[in-house]
Amino acid sequence: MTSAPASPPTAAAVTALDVAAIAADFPILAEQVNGHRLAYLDSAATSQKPLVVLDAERDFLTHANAAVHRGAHTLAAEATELFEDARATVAAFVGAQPEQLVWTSGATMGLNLVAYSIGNAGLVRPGDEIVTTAIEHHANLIPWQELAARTGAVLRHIPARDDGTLDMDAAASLIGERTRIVAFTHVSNVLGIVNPVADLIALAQQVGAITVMDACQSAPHLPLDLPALGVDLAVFSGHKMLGPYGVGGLYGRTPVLESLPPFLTGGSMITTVTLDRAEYLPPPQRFEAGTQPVGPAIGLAAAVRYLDGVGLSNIHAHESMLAERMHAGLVDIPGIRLLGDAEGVERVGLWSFDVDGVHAHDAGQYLDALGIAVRVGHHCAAPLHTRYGVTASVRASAALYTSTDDVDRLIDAVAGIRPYFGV
Amino acid sequence: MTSAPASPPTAAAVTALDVAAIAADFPILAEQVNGHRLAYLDSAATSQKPLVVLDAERDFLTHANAAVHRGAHTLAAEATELFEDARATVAAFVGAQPEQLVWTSGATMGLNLVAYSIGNAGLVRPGDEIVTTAIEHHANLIPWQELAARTGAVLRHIPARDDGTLDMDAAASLIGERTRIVAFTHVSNVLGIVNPVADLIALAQQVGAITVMDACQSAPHLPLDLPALGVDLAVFSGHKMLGPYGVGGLYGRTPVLESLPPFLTGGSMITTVTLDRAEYLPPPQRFEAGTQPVGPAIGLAAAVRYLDGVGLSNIHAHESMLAERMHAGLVDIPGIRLLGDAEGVERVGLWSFDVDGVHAHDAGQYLDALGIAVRVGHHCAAPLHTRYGVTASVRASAALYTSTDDVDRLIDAVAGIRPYFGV
Amino acid sequence: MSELDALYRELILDHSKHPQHFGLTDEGDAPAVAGTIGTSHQKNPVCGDEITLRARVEGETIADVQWEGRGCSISQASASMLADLVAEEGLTRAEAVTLIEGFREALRSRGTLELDEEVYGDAAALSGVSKFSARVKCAMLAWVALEDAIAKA
Amino acid sequence: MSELDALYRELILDHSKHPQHFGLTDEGDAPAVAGTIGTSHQKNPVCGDEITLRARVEGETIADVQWEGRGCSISQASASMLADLVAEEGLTRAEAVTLIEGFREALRSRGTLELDEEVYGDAAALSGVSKFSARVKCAMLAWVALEDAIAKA
Ligand SMILES: Cc1ncc(COP(=O)(O)O)c(C=O)c1O
Ligand SMILES: Cc1ncc(COP(=O)(O)O)c(C=O)c1O
Repeated sequence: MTSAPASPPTAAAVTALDVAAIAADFPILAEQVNGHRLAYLDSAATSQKPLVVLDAERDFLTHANAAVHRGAHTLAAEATELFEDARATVAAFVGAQPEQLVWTSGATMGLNLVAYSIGNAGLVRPGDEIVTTAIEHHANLIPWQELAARTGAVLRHIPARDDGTLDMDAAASLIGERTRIVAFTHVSNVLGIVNPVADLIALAQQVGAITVMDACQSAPHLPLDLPALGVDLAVFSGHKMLGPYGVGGLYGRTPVLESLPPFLTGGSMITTVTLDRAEYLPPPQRFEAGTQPVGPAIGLAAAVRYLDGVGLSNIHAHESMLAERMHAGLVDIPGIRLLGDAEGVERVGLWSFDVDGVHAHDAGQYLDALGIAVRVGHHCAAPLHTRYGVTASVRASAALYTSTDDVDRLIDAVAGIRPYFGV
Repeated sequence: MTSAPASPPTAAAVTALDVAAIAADFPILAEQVNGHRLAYLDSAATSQKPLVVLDAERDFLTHANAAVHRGAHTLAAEATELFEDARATVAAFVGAQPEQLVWTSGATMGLNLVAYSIGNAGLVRPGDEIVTTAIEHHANLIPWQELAARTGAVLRHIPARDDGTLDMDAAASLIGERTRIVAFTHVSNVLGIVNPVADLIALAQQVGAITVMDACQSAPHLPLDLPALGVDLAVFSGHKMLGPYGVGGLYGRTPVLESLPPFLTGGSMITTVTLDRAEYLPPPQRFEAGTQPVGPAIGLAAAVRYLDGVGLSNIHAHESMLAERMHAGLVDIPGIRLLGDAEGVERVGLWSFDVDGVHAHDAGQYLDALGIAVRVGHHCAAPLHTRYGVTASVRASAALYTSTDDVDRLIDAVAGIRPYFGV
Repeated sequence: MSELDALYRELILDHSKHPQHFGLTDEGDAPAVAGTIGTSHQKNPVCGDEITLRARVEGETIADVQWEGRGCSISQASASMLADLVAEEGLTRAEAVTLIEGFREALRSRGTLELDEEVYGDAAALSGVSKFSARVKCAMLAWVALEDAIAKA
Repeated sequence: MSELDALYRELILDHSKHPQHFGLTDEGDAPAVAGTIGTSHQKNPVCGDEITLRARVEGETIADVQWEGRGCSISQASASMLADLVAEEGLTRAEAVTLIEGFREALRSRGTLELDEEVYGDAAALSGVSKFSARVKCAMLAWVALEDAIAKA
């Protein structure tokens, strides 16, 4: 099974970003770190947040803060409207209806919600199979290991090829009659490759398996239309897409959300409660027990409005260009090995690499001394690193506010690492 | 079994609050609602937040934001220090050590974490008993109903007396050999009475049951020393104690936390991960899967510093005085019935009441027209309302920024409700 | 207090104190008179308001509406007014559906749409609710119940 | 780059490239020579650094330390320097515990405490790590392993 070669956005369809103007909306990017202007290349871990996001939350807290869905008073009604408008805005950002968007505290929470809820529903039995991939973030791996352990199901992994792409032939033979769930990431947080998710969804649909997509690393970088994609469930994290910490989204196709029982229980998700039993509201409230992250949700709505204002196609084109520039600069530096160096695939602006003879931690420290913030370690994807024969790597990741200058500084600095450590 | 009569703080030991100065730190309290200055009497639903809290979060996001525990770069190290300092601050606020404080997204999440983790540990078997009370918030009731349903355990409820106090004789006979868990609220969010939690803990300890305390409505109002109290596990919500939305705390006695398996799984809570299994870090990290609410946690630390600055004993004395003033004013208004009207008990500044012949929703609407924000409904404690023969009530709840003027306006307004509706 | 008075019109308080067509005759699902019966139970989980509404449909015409419930004056008045309206007008199913749609639209309009008294009778007095977003559910409760009941009848 | 150079002193890079006492002789828990043996495996979950350290204790004296591991230059150099120190000084258990405590304190001091070269030998060069809070764990890894190993021996 092969998918059509990915077509990177063409220059004609998009507008070049005014990165300087964008960066001005992010005060932290003007900070000096170790005597150098910060080159923040760790957006895949957490993005920086524009002032409009901070202001939206502060405005809410200083003018309209009150418990939502719970009071008749004016502030409570205002807060409820702002909160539900935020839901509609964030839902629309991924092409969905408001009632298809469940607030969570983040992607990890969203994936755990899905795994536990499917478990509580009794949809997975001994001998059933859960299929994930060999390149997942721990958040889309361990919850399935635990679900398998709780239910007696078997966990299987779609392998990755040496070039970082998923082995879709293997996927086609792994996904079969016994498969109940197929869970995969849209974009790996280590490889930066956009996976052939439509093909995975088609395979899963043939056998009636539930599809679960981790959209953490795609939501801030490419246009998403989740209903059009046909995925059953998908998660993303606010803090990785210019939004506040403490909020995330779970998208679900309506019949799938309706078929799932609650995960967390408590206030605001019930119809009737006696001392001995409770009845539950329909989605999305069924999955939203207790006080929701109202301020963060309103901040996240401001974040996706900001992203939409710049335009996701424009952002994707800009970041694809940065990915190419990074690749071109890094690939020829002696001793640098790029992970997932497949050609002709669609990518986000992210590369992880190994520096021969220098531990990732030391390499990162060297870059930090030059004001360049990267991430080092296994990036919560230990099995992927094992697959590529390393325990840790250096990762540089971009966002819409990343400039070609940031990338050029990175390339120059990486060239200095091995000489500095005398290897 | 009887507990020593609660001694309200004496005037000698405390300093009167300068409420005007405190209110000036909360910009929203200067807002006009329906042509009147806002009298915010809905703090039990969610508190307002002082500027220092908003500023702490904003400072962090504009100067030091980066992923914690995950990077070698300067910002990441700074962010990690701020985040762990916040943990130490919030832990100290309840008398605990940093490693006894687990971040959660709120109290509901904390209680679900405890219920699922105890379930995952296999500590509850068919026929075992879980004891809670008849006055719990749904967040400390439904998770136990669900745990009982998943495990075949039996859920029992300590009844409340007509005056709103717990029937401790019944508690003594309910808590027995088969009891595995005793879960109770420190202060009910409807009755405002401080429960004899030390006595409940003593009863539970006699039979070796795990104690779980809901401290949502005590943490912002009275001095807490959880280790001295001897409770095993306790939860609270940031947004109810001057802090941001999206963060809460779970306190655990060290041996209890160490005995519990993870609940949510994902990144940052593991030691070793292969495709098929994971090993987990010790507490508190074991319970903190994925990106934590870093900004909100830093905000919450600022909130508890603010509370400590005013002094919890002073706050408790102020709010006790407000509770008395409310009681004195409301008790004589014809047709007003106060819920939980026990005498001589320790209280927070909160009263719920029924207005004869006027639905709570209509009463709340009337108060709102006068700029007085109260909560109406069952306040996520439906069984408690059933117990007292009503489906909904009006609740007025105070915080450290609540003035005697706010309370007097409430009393005057309540007197006008029945006349307005012609009953 | 003009905003409040616009919400609690005299007519609304009257209906809530003297609810019309209140009480379910105990005929179950097998009507003694002609037609088919649909019953709907609706609940507002926030405040605990509840309504049980029963519609009897003869052919395409709604012959009769009865209801029982408890809750705030808005929810009770709205049910009473709706029952009156159906009794007076002898609506068809289709007319009722259109009416309910119009009512919903006006109530969600945040004060921009007024209900026509010619069409909605006493229920037109509920227009003021649309400015109080937290109360829209209260006013809608009976109308959602009717929608559901006639679909079942 | 003076801060960075203060972290990566020549001595540190030397030890990391030529680790001392590296390699575990395959004697298991039953030493061919005298004494009791304690082995500790320590791991830094963030970056995957690992160390296995084995201490042989004769009476109260630490006779021998061997280790194996992989990781960043700080963690490897620190292990090498610690093994050297133990070999040179012939420490008692109690002395080792005091030494480890002092090392921990200095490393957590955020740059306010310096390790004494007289006491810590080459390991004193690790003082600079204390300014880099994210690297303190790397430097501590071997020392925590020794603490654990002698407790077991
Ligand atoms: C007593 C009590 N317990 C638990 C909760 C739940 O807290 P949260 O909604 O912040 O999770 C609340 C507040 O709603 C409460 O008042
Ligand atoms: C691909 C991917 N999935 C899941 C997560 C988990 O997100 P969070 O930590 O916000 O829950 C991350 C980020 O850490 C990620 O990059």
